Amino acid sequence: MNKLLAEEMYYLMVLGRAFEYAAKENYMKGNVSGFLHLDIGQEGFSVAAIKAFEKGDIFSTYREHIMAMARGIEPKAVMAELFGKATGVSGGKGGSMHLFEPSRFFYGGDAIVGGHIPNAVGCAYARDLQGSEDGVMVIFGDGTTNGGAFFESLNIAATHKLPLLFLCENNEYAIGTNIKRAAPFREQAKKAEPYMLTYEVDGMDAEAVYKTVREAQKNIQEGHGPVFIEAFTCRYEGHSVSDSNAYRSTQEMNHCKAKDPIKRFKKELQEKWLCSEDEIQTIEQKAQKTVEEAVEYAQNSPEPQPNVLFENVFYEERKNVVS
Amino acid sequence: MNKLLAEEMYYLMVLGRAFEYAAKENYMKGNVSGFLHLDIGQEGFSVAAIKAFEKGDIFSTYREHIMAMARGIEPKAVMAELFGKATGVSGGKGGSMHLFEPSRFFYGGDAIVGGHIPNAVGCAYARDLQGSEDGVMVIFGDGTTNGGAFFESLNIAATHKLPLLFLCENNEYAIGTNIKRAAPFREQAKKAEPYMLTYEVDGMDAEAVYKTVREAQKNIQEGHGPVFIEAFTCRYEGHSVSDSNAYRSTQEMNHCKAKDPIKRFKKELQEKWLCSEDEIQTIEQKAQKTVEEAVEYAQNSPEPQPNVLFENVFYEERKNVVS
Amino acid sequence: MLYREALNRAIDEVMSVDETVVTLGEDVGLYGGSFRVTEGLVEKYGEKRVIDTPIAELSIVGNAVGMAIGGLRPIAELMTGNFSLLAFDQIINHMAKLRYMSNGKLTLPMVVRFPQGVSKQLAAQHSESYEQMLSAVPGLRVLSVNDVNYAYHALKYAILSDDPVVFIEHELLYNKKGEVDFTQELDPFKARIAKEGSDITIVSYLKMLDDVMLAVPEIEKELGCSCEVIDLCSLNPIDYATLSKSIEKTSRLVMVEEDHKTGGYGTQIIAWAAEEMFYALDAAPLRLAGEDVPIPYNRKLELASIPTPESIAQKVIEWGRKNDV
Amino acid sequence: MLYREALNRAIDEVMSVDETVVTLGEDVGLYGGSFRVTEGLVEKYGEKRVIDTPIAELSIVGNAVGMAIGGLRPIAELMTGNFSLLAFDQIINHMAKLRYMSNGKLTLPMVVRFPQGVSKQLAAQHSESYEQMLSAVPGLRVLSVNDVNYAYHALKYAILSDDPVVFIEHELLYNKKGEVDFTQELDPFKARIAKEGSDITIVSYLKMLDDVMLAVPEIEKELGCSCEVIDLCSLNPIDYATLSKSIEKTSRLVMVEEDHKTGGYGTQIIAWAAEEMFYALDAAPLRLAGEDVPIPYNRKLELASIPTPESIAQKVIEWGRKNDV
Ligand SMILES: Cc1ncc(C[n+]2csc(CCOP(=O)(O)OP(=O)(O)O)c2C)c(N)n1
Ligand SMILES: Cc1ncc(C[n+]2csc(CCOP(=O)(O)OP(=O)(O)O)c2C)c(N)n1
Ligand SMILES: [Mg+2]
Ligand SMILES: [Mg+2]
Repeated sequence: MNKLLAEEMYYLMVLGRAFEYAAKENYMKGNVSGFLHLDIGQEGFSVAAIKAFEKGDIFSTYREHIMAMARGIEPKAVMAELFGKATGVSGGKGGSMHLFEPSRFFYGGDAIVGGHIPNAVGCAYARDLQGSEDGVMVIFGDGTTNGGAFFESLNIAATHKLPLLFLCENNEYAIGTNIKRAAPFREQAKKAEPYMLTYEVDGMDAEAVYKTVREAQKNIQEGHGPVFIEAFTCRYEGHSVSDSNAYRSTQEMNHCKAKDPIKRFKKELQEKWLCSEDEIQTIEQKAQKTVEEAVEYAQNSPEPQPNVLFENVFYEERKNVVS
Repeated sequence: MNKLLAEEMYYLMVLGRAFEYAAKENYMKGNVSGFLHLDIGQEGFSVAAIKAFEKGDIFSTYREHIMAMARGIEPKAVMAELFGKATGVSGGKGGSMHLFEPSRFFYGGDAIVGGHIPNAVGCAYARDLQGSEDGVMVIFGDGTTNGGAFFESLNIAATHKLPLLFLCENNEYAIGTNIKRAAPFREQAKKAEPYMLTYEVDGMDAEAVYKTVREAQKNIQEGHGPVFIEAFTCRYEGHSVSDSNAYRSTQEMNHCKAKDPIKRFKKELQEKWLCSEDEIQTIEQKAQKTVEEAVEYAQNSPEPQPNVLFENVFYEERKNVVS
Repeated sequence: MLYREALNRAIDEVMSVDETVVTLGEDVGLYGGSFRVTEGLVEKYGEKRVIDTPIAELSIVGNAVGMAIGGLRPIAELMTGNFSLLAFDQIINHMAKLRYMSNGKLTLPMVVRFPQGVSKQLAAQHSESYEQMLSAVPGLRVLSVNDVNYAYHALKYAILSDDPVVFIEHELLYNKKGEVDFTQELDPFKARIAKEGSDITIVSYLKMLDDVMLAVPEIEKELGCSCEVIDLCSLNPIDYATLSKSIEKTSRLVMVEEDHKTGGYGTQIIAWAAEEMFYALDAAPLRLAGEDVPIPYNRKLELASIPTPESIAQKVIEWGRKNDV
Repeated sequence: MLYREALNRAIDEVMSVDETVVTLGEDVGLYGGSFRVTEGLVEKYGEKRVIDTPIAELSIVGNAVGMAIGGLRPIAELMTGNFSLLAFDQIINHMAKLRYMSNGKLTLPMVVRFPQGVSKQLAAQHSESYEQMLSAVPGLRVLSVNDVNYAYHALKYAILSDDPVVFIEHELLYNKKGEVDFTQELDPFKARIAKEGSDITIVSYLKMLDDVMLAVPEIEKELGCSCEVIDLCSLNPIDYATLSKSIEKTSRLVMVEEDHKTGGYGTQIIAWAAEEMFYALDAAPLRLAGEDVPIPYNRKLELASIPTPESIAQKVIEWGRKNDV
């Protein structure tokens, strides 16, 4: 990491948090609808992971706004998607859970828990066959490590020594169910141990996440096969905007928020990279402004045309009646 | 084990082998059809496991003729089922892969690889709730340990500390695919290690299998939760009667057959339990006769009545038109 | 009483008298259920009978099958029908077939319940309807009721029945209000005449039935006719007797559903009518259904992808005019 | 050339010219494929392009989806359609929807192929037909051909197409003999007129079409009429143009399929005809399909559970007499 990158990461974290609050606000206003999963509290993890995995393909879950932006997708295109507008990254057809940008090797947003993991395995297979070095990263939560798709993927990736980085964001909850009630232990890396190299990392420490992902990608690039990283994080909000978060006590929430990744990284910026208060404020203001512009852009963007409903069901637009 | 049991086990093994050859012969004659998976070479394993798991529920795969008989289902009812006759254990509706006898707590024959494992987990849950002690045993092959149903079950059984014995029959092949080409290692117990106590045992050694299953069941009865046993075996025939077995060399087959479980157990009978040649011959003849009678019975049994086609789709026979 | 409260009441009542009844699913316990159908049950019956499961749909149904074999009466909840696809092997190859394959030796008293359909902007992976697939499986009963009173009675029946039942709900019905008559004896396999009429038989079910009812006044006004509206309630078996009686009276048939037009559930109703009621029909039947597209996120597109009260009224009126109704 | 050889040839040809084409599935490589469709390919193209997978159907399809995203053209083989249920989430929620949800940013050039149907005494978990479910999914093309020549051309088309295709085969067709015209240009989405005729339109597909052809001589003799037999070939989209032309000529429609009567694939054909061809029909259409029971093992019961040439002839003749054909 260098100062430039550190500043960029800080920018993305602050941007991410502001973006999420803006999304929530616009959900309350009725501009955004459907399921809206906020990444507040996990910005350090999301930004660091994506920036560390510089090149290569990324498959993520539905909690992916910040990851998408860290991968270079325009905040306004993400916000417009949340607004369901034609200018959204998925043309308003996908919404919050489905942000796709193949030109940035980001295959976003799957809303089936675990469903994207076999896809990532297949993509890693393709990269391997094509002789590409960078591999594939797949991100998922602790609740995902109890489902068949995850397990099958561990086995296949290990059998074929695929260039695949499994990145588990363990925030200890799947909606309202604590991981200890859905698995026999808290640490999900244990499940991967028979198959591959595993790492555990404090997901509230962006620098640590960054380093671990870098190391893991290097391992993959050197042809040692798949790697598993588990990052312990904490989401500050409910599972989605419609979840009241009643299953976590104030005490638990306070404990969790005390580890704030943005505050922590800011301190690093100041102490390690010697950023001045001014420099930091400039970054924060820029982030704030970008979010405001994104909301404005989304607000002013047109709705999709009605005929869009029938487009892109298929690549070849073939009429039902052929002859 | 005592002499009586050893003799019974030997009887069941010899019976099993003779039964399987008779089934094959009748398949060639056209009396038996569909998929016919023979258990030849694995008789020691199948008989010992079932006899050791004295009480409790058993869920098995499609390779279950010998297990069914070891559980006390009449050989003639099994053979009649293979013949598709009304007197078959499943009334001719199930065939070789679907032998069910709830009165013996045998829920036999599932033809979906891994499909019966979640069912066994559910049954173990029921037994736990009901306060029954004996638990449940589920038997499956090495090829089954790569599928989602298996993994999900490990996790759930361990989370709830269910009284469940996972018994893996590792004959190294899933049809024509060697386990080392479908998993990163040969020993499938490794996959269970993060979740529960595991054992490995030579599946060609009936006595060892017997002891291991006994010990495992004791563990379960004491409330320590699920256990995993892996038994290394060898099937002498192709995957099913229609498989030519061309993917295994003569050398591999010879090596495999040298460990014959029946010969080995016979020696034990003689040396450890001091059975005379006469006693052994009597057993073998009885087994042979039982199989012959089973074939005759199956042959002479009636076909199911045509109306049986519509019976037992539902428990409550409710007409489609209600009013 | 709300629809979801009626369901809760049905489960609660049965659990209180029959201790073999258990319910399992993601967040059904401590969390109270995603749609609050199981609210309060874990406090009453404990974590051993109200079981929070991991996110493993194949196992949720697969475990329920095993519980039923082991002597329990499980009610498995899937968060939405969209995730039921992960459990299709257990639903179709196990839950539906084990009784038949065992020649009746096994009995599977179990319920799989889930909500489905277009709610509000949940996008393509959270908005589908799967009754056409599940109603085509021999060995399954499929109940899917619109009415609050029926919700109570049908679910209670399903739990107490010794057969496997798929009980399909709709996300937009949970807060529907209605009266429950607890003393009634109600056959959930009998279709409900939601409205009597003499000129057009309109068949529907689940949430779409409400939209049909909203469309009816305009249809009747514009066409100067009277509509009979039938709520199927049971999607398999189908109460053909009630349907044929109505069609004999009206000579005209309209089927309205939320599922896609190609291959949707209603094809069974229309195909049956074409085969069995052909000579009773005075006009080509009409089938209104969703477009053949995945459900999009944008609200306008989403609403354009399924029938609405307005589009139902418009299309039935158009059809009525063309067919001299 | 045998049907399975025609499929093998199609895959082989495309693999030889396009190195992005890979095929994966259980035992497709060293073993040569359960039904020998992939025989010889691993020797030619190596284990990296002819991939033996573990028994993990969800992953087989899910990996194929990821391969397609990554720029390959995967052909995923499932041993039978019965196991496709384990992959329904990947087929329906991913393969079919990713293009739409991404507004066309993702393209999924992939094929999922499997055999299905009643073979010989494979019992309930190995004998089902799943085209009704998969043909109802927007975003999937479903091809299912009866003819050897079509098998070659349709599979080649499917592999080269940039859209996801489900290619459904039948266990009893693999050894069917036929000529392949390699130079032909053939549109696999156009229905095939298997036999011209003027009085009854009989629609079928896959294996059942052969049974229809066996039944036709007796039907024609007994009813003194001439049958037109149409092989659908593409189950989605449906070639309605060919169907309507035929029905306009014959005024009578019979649909024959192996799937169950309730909710089977043919309901779509009959429902379409009832809606769109009602006034062209002189008689109630007839739909012959399997019984609403899981498929039993016993051979006699098994044959009684699905249409056979004899039962087809008998039922069409009966219907013809009743309806003045
Ligand atoms: C197959 C499937 N089952 C259930 C759901 C409903 N659901 C959405 S997110 C979620 C929890 C996932 O938790 P986790 O993997 O820990 O991710 P987190 O939300 O904590 O980031 C559940 C149960 C779903 N989307 N897909
Ligand atoms: C879900 C599913 N996929 C594929 C098959 C086809 N199949 C039947 S048995 C088998 C191999 C199973 O191997 P293993 O688990 O090792 O058991 P074994 O036959 O060696 O006893 C396969 C692939 C199936 N029946 N079910
Ligand atoms: Mg989580
Ligand atoms: Mg094996």
